[in-house]
Amino acid sequence: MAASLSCSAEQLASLFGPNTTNAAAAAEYICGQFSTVSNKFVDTAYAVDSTYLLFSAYLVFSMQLGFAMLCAGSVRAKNTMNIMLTNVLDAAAGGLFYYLFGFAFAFGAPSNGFIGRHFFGLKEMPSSSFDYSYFLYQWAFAIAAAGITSGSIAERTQFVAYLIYSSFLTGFVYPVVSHWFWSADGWASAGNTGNLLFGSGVIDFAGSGVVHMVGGIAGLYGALIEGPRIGRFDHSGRAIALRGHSASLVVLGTFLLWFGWYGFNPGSFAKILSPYTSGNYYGQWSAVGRTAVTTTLAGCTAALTTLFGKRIISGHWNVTDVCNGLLGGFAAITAGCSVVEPWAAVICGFVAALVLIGFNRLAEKVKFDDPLEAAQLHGGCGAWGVIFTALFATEKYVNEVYPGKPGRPYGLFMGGGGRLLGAHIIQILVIIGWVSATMGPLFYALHKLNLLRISEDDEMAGMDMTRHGGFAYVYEDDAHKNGLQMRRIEPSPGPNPI
Amino acid sequence: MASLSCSVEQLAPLLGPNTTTAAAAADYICGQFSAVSNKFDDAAHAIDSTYLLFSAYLVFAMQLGFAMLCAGSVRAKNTMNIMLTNVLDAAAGGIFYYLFGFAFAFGAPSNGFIGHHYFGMKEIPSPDFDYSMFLYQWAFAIAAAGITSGSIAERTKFVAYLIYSSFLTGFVYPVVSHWFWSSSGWASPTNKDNLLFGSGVIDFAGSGVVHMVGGIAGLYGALIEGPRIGRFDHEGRAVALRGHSASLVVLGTFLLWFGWYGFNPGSFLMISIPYKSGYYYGQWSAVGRTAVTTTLAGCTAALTTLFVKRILSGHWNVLDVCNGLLAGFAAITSGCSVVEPWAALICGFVAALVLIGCNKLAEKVRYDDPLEAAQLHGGCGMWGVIFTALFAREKYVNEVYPGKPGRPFGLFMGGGWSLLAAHIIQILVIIGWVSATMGPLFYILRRLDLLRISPDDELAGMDLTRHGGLAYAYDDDDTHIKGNQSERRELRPTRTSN
Amino acid sequence: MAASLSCSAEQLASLFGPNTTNAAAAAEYICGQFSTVSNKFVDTAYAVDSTYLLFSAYLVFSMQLGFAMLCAGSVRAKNTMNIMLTNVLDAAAGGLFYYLFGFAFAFGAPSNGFIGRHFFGLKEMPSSSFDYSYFLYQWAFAIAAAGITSGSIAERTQFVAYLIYSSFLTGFVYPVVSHWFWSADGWASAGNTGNLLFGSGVIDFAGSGVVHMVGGIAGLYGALIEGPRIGRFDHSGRAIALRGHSASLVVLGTFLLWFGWYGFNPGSFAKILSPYTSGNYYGQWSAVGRTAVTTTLAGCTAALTTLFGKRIISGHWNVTDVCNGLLGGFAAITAGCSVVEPWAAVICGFVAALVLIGFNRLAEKVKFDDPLEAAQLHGGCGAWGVIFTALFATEKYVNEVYPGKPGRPYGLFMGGGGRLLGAHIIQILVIIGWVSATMGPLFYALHKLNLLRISEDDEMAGMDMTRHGGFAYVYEDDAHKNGLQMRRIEPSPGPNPI
Repeated sequence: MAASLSCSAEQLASLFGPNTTNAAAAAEYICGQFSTVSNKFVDTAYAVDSTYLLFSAYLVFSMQLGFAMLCAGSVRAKNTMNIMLTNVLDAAAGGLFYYLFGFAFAFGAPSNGFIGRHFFGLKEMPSSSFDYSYFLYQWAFAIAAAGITSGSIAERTQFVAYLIYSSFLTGFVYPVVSHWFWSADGWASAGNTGNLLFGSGVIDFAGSGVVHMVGGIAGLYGALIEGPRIGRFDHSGRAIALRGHSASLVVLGTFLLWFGWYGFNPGSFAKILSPYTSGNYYGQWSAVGRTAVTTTLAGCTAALTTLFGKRIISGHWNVTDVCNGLLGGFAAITAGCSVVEPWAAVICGFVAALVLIGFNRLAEKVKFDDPLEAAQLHGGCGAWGVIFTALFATEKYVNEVYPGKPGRPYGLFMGGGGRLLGAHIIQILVIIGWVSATMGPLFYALHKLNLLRISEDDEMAGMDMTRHGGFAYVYEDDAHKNGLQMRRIEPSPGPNPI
Repeated sequence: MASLSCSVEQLAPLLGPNTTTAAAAADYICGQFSAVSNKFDDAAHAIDSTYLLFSAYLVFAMQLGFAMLCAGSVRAKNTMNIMLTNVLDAAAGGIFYYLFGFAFAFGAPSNGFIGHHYFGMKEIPSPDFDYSMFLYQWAFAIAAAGITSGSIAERTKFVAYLIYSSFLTGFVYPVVSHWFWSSSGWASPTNKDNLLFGSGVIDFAGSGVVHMVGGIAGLYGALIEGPRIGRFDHEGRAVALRGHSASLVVLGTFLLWFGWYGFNPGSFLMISIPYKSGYYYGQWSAVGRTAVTTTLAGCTAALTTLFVKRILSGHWNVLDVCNGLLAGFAAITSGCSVVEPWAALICGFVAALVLIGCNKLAEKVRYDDPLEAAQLHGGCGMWGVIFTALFAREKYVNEVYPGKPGRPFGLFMGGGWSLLAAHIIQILVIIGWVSATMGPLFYILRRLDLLRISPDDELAGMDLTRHGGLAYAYDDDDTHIKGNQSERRELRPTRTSN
Repeated sequence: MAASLSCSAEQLASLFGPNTTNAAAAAEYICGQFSTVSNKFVDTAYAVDSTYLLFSAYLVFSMQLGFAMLCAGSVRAKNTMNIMLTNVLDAAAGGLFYYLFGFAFAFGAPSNGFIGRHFFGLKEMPSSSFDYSYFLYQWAFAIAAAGITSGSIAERTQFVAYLIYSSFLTGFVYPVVSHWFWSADGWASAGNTGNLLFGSGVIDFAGSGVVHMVGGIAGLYGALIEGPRIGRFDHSGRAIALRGHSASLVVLGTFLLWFGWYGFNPGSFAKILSPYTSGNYYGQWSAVGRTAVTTTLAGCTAALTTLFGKRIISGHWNVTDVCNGLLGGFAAITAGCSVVEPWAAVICGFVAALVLIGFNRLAEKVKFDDPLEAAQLHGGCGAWGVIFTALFATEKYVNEVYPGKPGRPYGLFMGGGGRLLGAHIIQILVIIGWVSATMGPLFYALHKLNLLRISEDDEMAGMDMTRHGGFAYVYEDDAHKNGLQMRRIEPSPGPNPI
């Protein structure tokens, strides 16, 4: 920040020369003033950047509300309480675990390339590199990953299994991945000061791989090991749509996710007061705006592609499909949002919609059941986003967003060679490998211990009734009929929950 | 930034010949000051971009508000349809506004009628426009289309919807916003050479540009389609076709209120502009005042509606209060930045009465608008434009539109008739332009049989016939038993009368 | 802000000495530049702080939406319209009353320690101490207090009673309390420059006492005087849960409140650009971030505690209980959020959950019926929060957040002695006393005038039907049965409200 505003008293004193009564003192006086000014600029930058980061964190947090509503609307009414509880606990348990060790694993510098080891329980925070607001921002990211997975295994998972995998994912699996790609110490980080992978590092700006693929692949394993919901595939093996109970909640959730994505992608700059050339209109604030624009365009294109694609395939104009398509576009652009041109975002969204449709077809073929399409959407479109970035990253933007190392590789189609693509393929492979090696065994162990899937009776009756103290909705009221309301409305035979 | 201008020529002679190298010393000192000045530029860019981006996000949240408001205000059988239109407003609007909408609206330099630069965001960012400005204006554009979709809800073919929405967001609205908001617009208050009536139109955040355009477009659509089946009975009496969920209406209304804080105060675009440097009163105060006037107008309108409706209908009706609230907001939008808080009370009070009056009139002439959008946004928007011409305060007008002293201001504040004349011109040209573009469009669609759905579809509900099923599935017994969910039965068989 | 950037022309001139041609002019020239710089910093600070405060105010406003959804979901379907209307009117009527005199009573300095008496109707605003954005922020707080109370008396209160108490609470009771503890003139304010209560004043940073206890105790009196809802306790006096009609709305509301709490607690700093040592990474921005973190952790811990506590007690994993526990944690941390360590927030949340469970048990014992648990949650956990602050406030943070008076007392357990605890116990007592002395008689008078509780018939049928023009939901549609929809769905015999 203070680079250009460096007043040197010696230099100035020699310029004043011996004839000035007290040249040294005068120079020092003036330079003292400038150093005050310089400090004030530092203060201003901290205040502006913190404001920016905090409000971005709040927006990302609102995605948790979006997930809750999206999930609630996408499951059947009898499992609504269950899925909403998991979403609330994602945030709550995630908050504790990420505070205790998740953040330390992810960003605890100085450390090795594999895992961090400082800042447990926010010790030594704030430091000159990390402030509380950064923790809050990263926490909001961590709970998003767990939220993705909860969608894949909805409607048939025991609540205890949920608590276990969620803590493990937020507290260990996800932080380690984010350390690799986002911490300055990470072995594949684009900000690694020592040894860049393929001379480039991985440009996964806001986490198509780190967040979406991790969440999606974890969900894939969960859903695979549990098997499909009862009734999802009929005797002859044909897929039957088990429709969610409320499209209004789906649309509400989708829009909230869209709203929150403006914190997710543009917020990942973490700072906004960084000029590229001081005094120029073009600076990081423009890059932030561009990121918001590419995000918007990718989602919009994906939504429209899905609309027409699904219209041709199914004959309906289907709003829930459009919502999923939209989110597919967002999940894909997340990796490259800051380093591609707006027109490339249109391509990104277009392909993302096709990827999602393709994966959904495939899932039906292999009888894979994911109530939220989370594995297909976040896993599939996330992987496409990682590759897309390696193809379309612009030289200029890559150097602006990841400064200090000129001559970085950039997108293959933009003439930047294949090294970035190499790094990104490595990223996809290691994420798949790591999540398979951690979450796969975990789900399998839970399965073997009979802690994973609920009983068939519970599944038919719905978990809300059997586990969560009653249904989510009570629209009718017996009082109307009987004239007196003396019996319990609550259908559950269990003890009184209040 | 003008005042921080250190001049070497001025400073060098002051240091004089006795200083060893006076010129160099002066150069050195002034170099420092120019670095300081640049840093202030950077800070201002960062602060203003942060402000504008988060305002844009808030305005975007209004799209969610519209979706929920519309969904709650229609019958359950058309919920999927109306929500899809709202999602596509945003998505299609994003693409069209990117490709040419923004260019038509703000492509300077241009003629007074239409812009012709920045197609596909070429040459952006420029010193005049950054990406964040595009994002902000896009959020405005989709709001206009959202208004119209309410008027023609529950009976319009989806294809017609796609066509008019693209046309409105891509052409009709951008041209209007060019006239009144672009610095080259013929009626813009920032037009450098030739102000309309020496004043230009003060439509700060768009009571005319956004709300009237959306409302009048809806008026033509609804007029040409005619009322929904069952809206008026055999004897011509109005029958209320109530929306299916008041909760969604209230949710939508509050979200719109929330978003309006981006809409009105955000329209300043910049917050770090002092009116007098070093003084507590600056553009930040004007921004705060705008938020206050917006709040007070909405609050007054809500209370007025509450009591008037109580007298007229005998009920305390929350849906009416919500519409009244929005009417107050639509009205204050034009003058929010240039009136005193007490004037906002008058604005809201009259807006509520205007809405009630327009609604009575609509019933008389058998005009059916499920969301009251034409009455609310068209009628109250018009009142807002006139209100501004009556109550704009001299001091605020000159602060908000600086650089041209002696501007006309509100008639009742002693500012003469010029502003009112300009605003009446605005109302007339908006009505004329929208009539000349959207009227024929809707008429052609009707002639081509693309506008209104068949009576069978209308009775069954579009969700069932066009959108792949109803929005809600609270009970799901049959899916378990029959294993086939292609057939739909009624949602809630338990209660037949309420 | 400008304290340290004070260039003295005399000093500098004497340093340049007589040999410089025009030392005085040179010094004045340079110092003139610095004073421009200093002014620009003032401008920047106003812009940044206003941006921060305004967006925080918008977040706090979104809590009103959260309250509306939480309340709507927690009552039975037949009273949804009623409760949502009260929430809309809280905001609307609160806006008017707080504008006319509430803000004046609360912050109208200079004044006595009991009540303010300036700025009626925002006269003399903006001033150097208060800008419009501050009014907006405080208004959002005031309506939150009224929103709390409305939950306690839900489902059985006449709408007129609601209008009366809400205006009285927002316009008088709450402003007076906030004057005592938050205005610089308040007799117990920690910012009082003259005479600090116990040499300390009350550290109720964001209002566990001022907002939550006031709202909760007002609700307590209302609910006590009205008595429980019909059917809440059966013949033998056992409690029967009258479950709310939609858990989705409860979760939606809870998340929105969580989202808004990031404006409530961190936003209460009102300024973010305040360095503690200029040029250092650690400043008020860190304190703001820390406040957001403590808030998050307290809520998260409370949610998890409630989850397991309730599981043990009732055998269910209950999402609505978890939501209430979460809010209990937030209500408790609100007082001390800025002056405690993150680990203390974990303790705060843990105890808050137990307090809430305990008070709920107690309420059942004494047959106290509060549909939203508002008195227990906001009153009980709020009181715990006030005490918690007096126990765990850290010396360093207390001095940073309340600067200018070294040697302040701080938390008892942190070694700061008992004086803070003394002040906080006084706070609890006077709040209970004041609210009892104002709201108690008001509710009693309403009761005596037969204006408080609705008739038994109305209560059985639901207020929506009898008072608010019909039910909130219309999911079924006669068209399905009759093939033609010609009759009115609306159950009300009154005139058509639309």
